Amino acid sequence: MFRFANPNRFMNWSGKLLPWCAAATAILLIVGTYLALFVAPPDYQQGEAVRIMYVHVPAAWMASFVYGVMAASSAVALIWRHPVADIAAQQSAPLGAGFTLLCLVSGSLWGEPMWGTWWVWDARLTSVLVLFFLYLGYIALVNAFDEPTRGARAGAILALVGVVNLPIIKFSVDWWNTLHQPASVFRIGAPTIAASMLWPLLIMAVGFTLFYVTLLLVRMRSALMAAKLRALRLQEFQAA
Amino acid sequence: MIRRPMSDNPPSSPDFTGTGLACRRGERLVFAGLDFAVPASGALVLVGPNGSGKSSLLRVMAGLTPPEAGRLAWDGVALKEDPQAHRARLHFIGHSDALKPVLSAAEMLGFWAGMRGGGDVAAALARFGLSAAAPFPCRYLSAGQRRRLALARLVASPAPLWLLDEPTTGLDTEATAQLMAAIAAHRRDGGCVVLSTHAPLDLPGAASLSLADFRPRRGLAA
Amino acid sequence: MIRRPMSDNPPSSPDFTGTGLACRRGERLVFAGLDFAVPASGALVLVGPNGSGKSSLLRVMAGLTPPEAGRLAWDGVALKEDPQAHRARLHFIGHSDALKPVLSAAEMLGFWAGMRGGGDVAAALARFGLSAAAPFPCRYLSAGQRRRLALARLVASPAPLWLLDEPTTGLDTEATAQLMAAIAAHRRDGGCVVLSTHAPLDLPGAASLSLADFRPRRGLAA
Amino acid sequence: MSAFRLLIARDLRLAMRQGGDAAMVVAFFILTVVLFPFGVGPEPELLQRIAAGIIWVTALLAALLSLEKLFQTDYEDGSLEALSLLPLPLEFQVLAKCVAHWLVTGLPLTLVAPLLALLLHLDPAGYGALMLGMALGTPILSLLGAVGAALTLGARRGGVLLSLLVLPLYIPVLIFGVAAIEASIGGFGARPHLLILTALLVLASGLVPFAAAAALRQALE
Amino acid sequence: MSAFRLLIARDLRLAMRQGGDAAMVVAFFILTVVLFPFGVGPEPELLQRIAAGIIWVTALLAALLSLEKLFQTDYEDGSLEALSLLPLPLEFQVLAKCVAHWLVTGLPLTLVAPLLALLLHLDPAGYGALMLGMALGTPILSLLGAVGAALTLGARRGGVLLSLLVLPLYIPVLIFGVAAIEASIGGFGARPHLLILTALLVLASGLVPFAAAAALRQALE
Ligand code: HEM
Ligand SMILES: Nc1ncnc2c1ncn2[C@@H]1O[C@H](COP(=O)(O)OP(=O)(O)OP(=O)(O)O)[C@@H](O)[C@H]1O
Ligand SMILES: Nc1ncnc2c1ncn2[C@@H]1O[C@H](COP(=O)(O)OP(=O)(O)OP(=O)(O)O)[C@@H](O)[C@H]1O
Ligand SMILES: [Mg+2]
Ligand SMILES: [Mg+2]
Repeated sequence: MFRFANPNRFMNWSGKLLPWCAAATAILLIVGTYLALFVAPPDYQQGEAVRIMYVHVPAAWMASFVYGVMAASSAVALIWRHPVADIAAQQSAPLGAGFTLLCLVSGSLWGEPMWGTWWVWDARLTSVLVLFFLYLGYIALVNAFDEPTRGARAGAILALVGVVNLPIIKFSVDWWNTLHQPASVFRIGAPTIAASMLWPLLIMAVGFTLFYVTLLLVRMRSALMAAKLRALRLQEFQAA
Repeated sequence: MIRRPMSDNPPSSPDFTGTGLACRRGERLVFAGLDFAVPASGALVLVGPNGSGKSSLLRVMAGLTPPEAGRLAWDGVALKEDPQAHRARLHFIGHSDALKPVLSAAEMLGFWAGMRGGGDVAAALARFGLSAAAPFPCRYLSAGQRRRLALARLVASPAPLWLLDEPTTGLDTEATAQLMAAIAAHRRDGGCVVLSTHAPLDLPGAASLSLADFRPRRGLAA
Repeated sequence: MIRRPMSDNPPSSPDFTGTGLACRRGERLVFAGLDFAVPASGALVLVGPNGSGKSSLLRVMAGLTPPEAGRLAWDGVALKEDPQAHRARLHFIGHSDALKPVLSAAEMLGFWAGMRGGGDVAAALARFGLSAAAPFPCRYLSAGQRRRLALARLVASPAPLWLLDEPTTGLDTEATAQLMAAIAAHRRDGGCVVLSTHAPLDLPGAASLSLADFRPRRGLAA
Repeated sequence: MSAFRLLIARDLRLAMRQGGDAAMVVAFFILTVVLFPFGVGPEPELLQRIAAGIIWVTALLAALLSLEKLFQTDYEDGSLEALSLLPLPLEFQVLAKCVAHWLVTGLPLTLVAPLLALLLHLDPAGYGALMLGMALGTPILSLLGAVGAALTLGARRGGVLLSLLVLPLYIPVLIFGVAAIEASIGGFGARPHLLILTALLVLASGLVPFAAAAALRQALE
Repeated sequence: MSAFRLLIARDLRLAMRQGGDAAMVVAFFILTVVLFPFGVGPEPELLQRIAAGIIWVTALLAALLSLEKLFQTDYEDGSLEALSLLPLPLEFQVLAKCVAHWLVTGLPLTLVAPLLALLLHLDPAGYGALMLGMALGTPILSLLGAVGAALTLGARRGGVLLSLLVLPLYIPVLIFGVAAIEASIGGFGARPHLLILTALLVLASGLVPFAAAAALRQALE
């Protein structure tokens, strides 16, 4: 079929790239985890709990990075009607939601020992929560249609509307929190990070990014193959 | 009725043409390599078994569904270049009647005609035997009466191209005759008609296009 | 076809009868003083112009709309006495097809048959040329394919009384022939059929009832 | 399979195929609860004080939103007409649809309620009463909602009309649901309130099918 | 009459004939606000503290509920298909429908808000900011909601999905609406917040018609 003409090219190069990505991900994550758990020093204030940072902060970065990728591929999909971009956006969403959830859960686990509570309505925390809902809304919308192509198109429009709104939401949430709760006790500290903590953190961050790329390629490849299979079966029904 | 005359010997000055059309619904190719041409005052009857793609082709012609491949043109100008002009020149009556239960038949027709610049609502209602029904809300209408009201839009405001999907569904013989008369008058004024049907219709000089002939073969479509 | 034979000389052992029926829709009396009788193996064709009350009469027969006046009986027993037994003995196919876009054709038919105690779904699908469509969700079906699936309910689970409102709407000639064959087989087994139509149908020995004859005079209907 | 269970199975299957019904109700529930801190401010003490009320009010609204389509889609595509002509009495069909509705909405709401209680800093002593109260109360919401959904069938703007009819009926559930939580936080024990909820549930299961079936019949006339 | 105004007139007439749309939105608004005292208890000080938040959250939910059918009925009866084939560009049609929607929902909500403020003991200093904020904020709710309604057209369980999509987008309106009230109660002046709402309104009016029209077109394909 016409629309699966260029996906063939994608299947070719992604198939070659995939093993390299997977290997690099494994190495970086193993090294990063080792450094984070055994080499990096405990914090003089926070103790061993600080090791959560090596998961929490990369996850937080990935949460917004993946949304950016999703919005960019949605724009490409809408403007050039590029089917691979559509699939990239759709398959990114659950991964982004996963990173966001990881950020929330690791932050909560960290908050319990640090602040004595699992959750506070801090501006940064709240905007992560809203981002999580934007992801969920996107996923729900894409899957809410009888026709997969319709869901893809609707999702692309939503992702772009969301990208306009995200800064507005972030800005208003910041404002809201400073308004209601000036000089909060619970501010996420920005500790001056020592090099011994920074290196593991950067390695973990690159590892997370490659992990995302690997998973994305795997998911896109299987989505493309599923679509092909579906089209073949439908064609059979029509021929019969 | 002549079978697919347009691919063999195309009319000299065609008004509404399509070449190499293919249509995808969902993820399936419904037809491919389809050409048609409707000259001024011409009529094209779409036939074919259930599921052969008559409705899909009409939607493509209206510009509702973009064709997967091929080109549509009006007087030689591609539709893609000015979709709004195409919308202004067509009437599309699909399976659904676009009626509001709480609005009266006259209000409903007045709205649709007004959105296209206005027209003679009372005359259009009379043309389809609905004068008595004019003041009643659409929820009181039977299936056939609803269909008549939808068809009355055709004559309430003029448009050169009529696209009708199984227009005689639910109509009794009297209403079918009224529709045929309206189509004949429209064609005398130089208008084009494309319609799909399963029943034989009395349309003098109409060309017929069988969708079954354009079923895409597997393997070819890639 | 014989015109209104039942009021002149009613058949000796009628199965499904109505006497003195009147029907009100909204605030309007649609027909009054209507009698009918359908014997075992009989067929009754409802004809009449748009809005004459064919659909309304079928709904009355199904027990969906209570009649304004008159009495319906099955083998002499009034329907009012056991509405549940009446529901168990009838199939009603109205204008809408009662299909869910996300369920496959086989699942959909399996559900409707299962709710009546089960039946041979695959055979019913084959009977209406839908075997290839069985595993696909209903959203992929065209107007005619949907209608075929709705009609397949008739043969998937048995019921002695079939009430069909314009059943051939949207069907191509092949499917119409399949439906006529199903009706003939049903009647051979002693079943009754009542259907409305605007198109001439090939139903040997069917009686015909013109709704236009029972239009209530104004003033009389109070 | 009996016709009753077949109908439940169909509704569950429809809910599953249609892209995670339960997930969406839960998401709405969480979202609305999240809106309140924006409205009333993030102070934990204030939130703790109104937590029980907010969770229950929002559960009411979430149940309500998902109710609108309980009969609506079946009505519009002609399925309801066909269902009403089946041998299985309409009363049982209503019950089957309520069971299916509860399984895809009330049950997940009950399971996710503790998470929201956490977000709103509810006193830990109230968790048990919250869960039990939701488990008893959400089926009542489904049942009462079914009457409303049947009554508003075919009405224009059914959604808003439905809210008007149903929200007042939901008030007793709200009152006893919140009272149970507050009682167990206050150390009095939630039992009497939970017993009343049980009684309401029994009452609703007995009466609703008849009322809803009658409403459906007249909607189909 | 221009096609734009004809479309507004049709939507208003439909709303009037269909049994008082505005009345129902207002009733839902009042009812939900009335539920809260049952949920959080009747103490005036507590209610006063959360009054602004409750009113705004409820306005959001009321607007949301009435949005579901903005395009839905037109879609189902084929009107939307016919509308999309008219000469008037779909972008203008979206705008016309938003205007009509605001006239039958946002405007009455704005007018009835002071009554609810009274019920919840809102500080009198906040009334002006409440009214002005509602007047500026409710059109934004209609506009953003139109995008959501267009996107969820033809989706399963549109109502709950719509909430999921639209409620996060409503958060800024909620925040600045409440902030305006609290600022004027606190004596700081509500102007900056109201100006931001105005900016959001301008932004939404400019962008929404394109996004919603694009969504509608793909829904009709
Ligand atoms: C559910 C709760 C939490 C959420 C949603 C959350 C969210 C975030 C986000 C979005 C970032 C990225 C900021 C950026 O780089 O721009 C971040 C970074 C960070 N978070 Fe959290 N956080 C949570 C809890 C915590 C807790 C409890 C702590 C420790 C007390 C913490 C400490 C940090 C640190 C040290 C950083 C990196 C420093 C920085 O970039 O500012 N977070 N968090
Ligand atoms: N729900 C209703 N409320 C009020 N009047 C109605 C209703 N439904 C139908 N009518 C009116 O009752 C009359 C009979 O309608 P019915 O649908 O039975 O006609 P019909 O013979 O089936 O016509 P058609 O051939 O057009 O389908 C019509 O004049 C119609 O206007
Ligand atoms: N929305 C859709 N998604 C996927 N496939 C579809 C869709 N609509 C129709 N189809 C399929 O496309 C084919 C053509 O459908 P179409 O409605 O154009 O047929 P038709 O010729 O109008 O048939 P009928 O005579 O039954 O109305 C059918 O096989 C149908 O199954
Ligand atoms: Mg068709
Ligand atoms: Mg009829």
